[in-house]
Amino acid sequence: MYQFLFNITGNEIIAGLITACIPLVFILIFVLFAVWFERKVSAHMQDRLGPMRVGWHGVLQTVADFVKMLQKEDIIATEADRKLFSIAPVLVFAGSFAAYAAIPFSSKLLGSEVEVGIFYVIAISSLVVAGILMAGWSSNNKYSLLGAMRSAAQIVSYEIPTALVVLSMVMLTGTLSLDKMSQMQTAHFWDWNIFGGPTFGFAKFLLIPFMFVGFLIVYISTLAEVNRTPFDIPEAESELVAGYFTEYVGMKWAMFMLSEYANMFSVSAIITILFFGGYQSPVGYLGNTLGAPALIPFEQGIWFIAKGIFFVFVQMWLRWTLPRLRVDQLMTVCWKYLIPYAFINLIIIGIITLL
Amino acid sequence: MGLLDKEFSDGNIVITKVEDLFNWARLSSIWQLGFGLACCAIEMMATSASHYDFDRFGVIPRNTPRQADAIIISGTVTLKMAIRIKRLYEQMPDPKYIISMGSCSNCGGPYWEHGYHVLKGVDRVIPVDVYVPGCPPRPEALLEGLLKLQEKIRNESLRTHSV
Amino acid sequence: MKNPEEIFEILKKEFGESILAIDKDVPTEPIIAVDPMYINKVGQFLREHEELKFDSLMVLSGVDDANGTKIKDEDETEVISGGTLSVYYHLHSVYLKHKITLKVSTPRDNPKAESVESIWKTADWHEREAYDMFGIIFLNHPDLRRILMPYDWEAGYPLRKDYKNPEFYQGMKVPY
Amino acid sequence: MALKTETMVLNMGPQHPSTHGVLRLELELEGEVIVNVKPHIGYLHRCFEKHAEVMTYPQVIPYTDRMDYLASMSNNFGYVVAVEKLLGIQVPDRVQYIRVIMAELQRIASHLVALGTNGLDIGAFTPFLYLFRDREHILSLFEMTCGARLLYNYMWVGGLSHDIHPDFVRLTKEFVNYFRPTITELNNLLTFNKIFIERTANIGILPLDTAINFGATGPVLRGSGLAFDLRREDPYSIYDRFNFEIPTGKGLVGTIGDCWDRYYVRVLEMEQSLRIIEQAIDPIPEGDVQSAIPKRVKPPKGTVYSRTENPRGELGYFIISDGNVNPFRIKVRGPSFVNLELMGELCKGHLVADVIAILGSIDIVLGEVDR
Repeated sequence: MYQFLFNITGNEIIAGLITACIPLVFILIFVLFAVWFERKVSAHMQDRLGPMRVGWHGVLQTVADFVKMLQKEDIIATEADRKLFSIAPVLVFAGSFAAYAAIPFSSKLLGSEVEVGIFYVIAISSLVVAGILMAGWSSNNKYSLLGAMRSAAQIVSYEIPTALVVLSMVMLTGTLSLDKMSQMQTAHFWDWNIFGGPTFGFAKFLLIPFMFVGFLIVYISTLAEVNRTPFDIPEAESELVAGYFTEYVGMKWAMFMLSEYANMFSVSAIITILFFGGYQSPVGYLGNTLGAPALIPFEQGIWFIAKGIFFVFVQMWLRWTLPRLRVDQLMTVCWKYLIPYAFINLIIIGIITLL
Repeated sequence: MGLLDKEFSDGNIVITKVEDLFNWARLSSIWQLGFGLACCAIEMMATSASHYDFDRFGVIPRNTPRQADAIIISGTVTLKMAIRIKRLYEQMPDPKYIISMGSCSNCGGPYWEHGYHVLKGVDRVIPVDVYVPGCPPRPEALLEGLLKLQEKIRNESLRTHSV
Repeated sequence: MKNPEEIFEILKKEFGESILAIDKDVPTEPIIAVDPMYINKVGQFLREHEELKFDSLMVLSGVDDANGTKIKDEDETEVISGGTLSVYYHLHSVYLKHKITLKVSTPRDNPKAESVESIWKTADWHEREAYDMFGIIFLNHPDLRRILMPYDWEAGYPLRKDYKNPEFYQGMKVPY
Repeated sequence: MALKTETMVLNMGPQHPSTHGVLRLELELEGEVIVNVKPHIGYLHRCFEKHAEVMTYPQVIPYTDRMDYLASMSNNFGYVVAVEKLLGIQVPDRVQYIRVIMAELQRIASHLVALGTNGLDIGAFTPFLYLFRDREHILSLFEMTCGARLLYNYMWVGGLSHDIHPDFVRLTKEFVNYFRPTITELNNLLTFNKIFIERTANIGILPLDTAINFGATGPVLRGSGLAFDLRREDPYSIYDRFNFEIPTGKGLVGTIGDCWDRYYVRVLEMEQSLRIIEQAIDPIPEGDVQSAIPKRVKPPKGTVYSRTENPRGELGYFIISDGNVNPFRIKVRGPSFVNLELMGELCKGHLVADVIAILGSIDIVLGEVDR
């Protein structure tokens, strides 16, 4: 996309700006949809209706929330560390927004064809930890300090199983770039990595169980990275009131919510690329059958967003059924179970790819 | 709202449009501070449960006073608690509203005569927008109180704060 | 399983004069009156004795007997002086399934009684509540301070019969 | 030279999402581990005992409703049994049967809220709403008989305020058949949920002798293994005519007397209450419910201490009457007031998250703690 715009405008800054705006617009629209979607999903799961009065079935609910938050008075506590207090939400949002640079929405619409795509995404998404620590420390409130400590420990320790599973996938596919990874899993669902990858052969059937184990490990650890139940300890309402954003008001708090939902989608996007064939459609393209290849990038985009939203829905589904883990149980799950399994999985996949 | 106070010559089309939008946004997403005092809190929980569902009106409980727009004072306000409620009220960001639920917080309720430790009505400590009578008020009464509050917000104007 | 008379005999034999009397004529439960300074020894004995084994204190309630003389002080409110404040102990044995009620009367001007907190842990808050509501001081209680009323409430002890409401408390009008 | 560390005092203040109302817990923390818990109560002290001294006997009944506002029927029941013992009057059988049915329905409704908020504190939001949906059925039953959803003033001294609705019996039977499968649904969703067990097993273990020494009663005591239930120990009204078991903590998941046991005892108690209702509902004898209500309640001079089984434990009324129309002194032994003293004992050495789980398993109602 950047190259395409660069040829038109001839000026890198404008091209860069436009390509950066596309994911930003997508995130804003997605967050407006996702907040409403979560309230409706949780409502219908709990035998009630959810927002109904604000638009047709409460569709404008998040717009109303957003405009109301614009009008809120911006309170910064007197003893709070003023500068850090305002930088923290920006840093947290920057961390999760930057990850969208390398996510390929379709073969044409792609931030920047970065060779080291997956490596970049994992590195940049740990920027969020710095923002959270800043928020916790600067709001000068015991609850947010406790919340920030916990979430920093949680995100840092759950990066390791994610990295290990990503390593095993990179070993299998041989490339770091997300775009190539998606292309390799051609347009039929049995070629996806979850079913053992594109090359037909004995190794493909051997791989299937370990692919499922890898998928489960990476799904659990990305759940923890995004602070969703059963790992949402940093903002555990019942204990720490509201975790690290206890002191935040109006738009600053909206930035935290924006980055949480943006993170949710970017994490689901990574999982679809790694295991479920990125923007490839499971049943072949309408564009090919109708003989209009120009249609394919849009179809790919639609498939990609559909898969992403499905995984976001599963995250919401988990949130409203499972209780919450305690901090030390969360650490034992990561260090005693996820990381050893991820290592074993890595070794076995390595051996199989050598066959 | 200094910008909007300047009188446009041709008058109010611009202001009423923006006013309606702001009021509509404020009234359709009132976030209540999730805390209850006494028996009315159980009825408030029943109202936000599945049978009467507060969420239909966009009301979700928020735990910190910073992110709440309205407090529903549900239950008896004692002198020891009144100091805390005053501090909670002050911690909330500005466009904030108070629903006093139940006759205990309206005027002391059944404890008005001999309750040496009961504050006779929460409006002695914080300004109340809507009073919901009843002991405890039925969930429908609380919903009607919320609709009254929404009506009140709908008629607020940006130029002069109507309280 | 022992009825109150037998328990009274055992206590009389054990403690002699510090067990004052038992009155059975008043309906529904006989009450044994005990000297306020010996209540913790009596309690310890009741708990350790293998035939009695009163291991759980059901309730400890302070009562203002209001049997003093009523005198009108300057702004025509009546104040009771003299008379007694008493504390009732309802004991119960979980294993032997029998109950007993003890009563301790302390003078109204300086009401003092021994604390039984070391014997039954549940007495801790009950005694603090009796102190908060009546002003009965329990000797060597771990931290005897107000429990229900605000800690800085100086307008006396609310449940006494001659209690008067203060006008203001921290800027809030108390009476209606 | 050891690193000098000092404990951090964290205030779980009167406004906290999971302190079941207005309770302030002062936690002394060493990092995340708790050194000491000091509960501060009194934020809902509504001077019940002062009102009891100036009101007449029947006028006190609405105030007993508002003490434990989750189990108002049981509060009325306790007070009314005490006054009837003082007066020495005999109540017709129909009134006894209706009182037992109402008390057991109230026990189920109160346990539903207790289990729901216990799950809510540990993060499971949906079971809380399912239990509240079932509770609405019971509230509509109460509303049909005495017009109120939460605070009923239904049981008078010597009788009842209203007779039951003609199709009350049919609807109660329907409720019993509807409710039994939902208990198994609750068990699948929350009770045997791995994370819930992880969060509540072996947490806040209450040994039996400390429980007795602290005077704990009800599901808290039974969770520690002692089958002590006043409906069986010291039977009042007609509870001796029904057969039902007393569920106790058996340590299925962790050790005996931990949070999970107290939770599971409440689930089993709901089933026992259903059994009692079924036995009591069929032969409700005919008769007028207001025949034994005295014109003026003037008990003789004397004292009475009567205790009944409230969903939270032993609710005791100590009434001293000096012969005239209003009581001389009423002291209420609230089960939550006594059970709350265990907090300091149970929370030592646990984490902050466990304090919430333990508080949820003790199940306190602040109206009864502060009276």
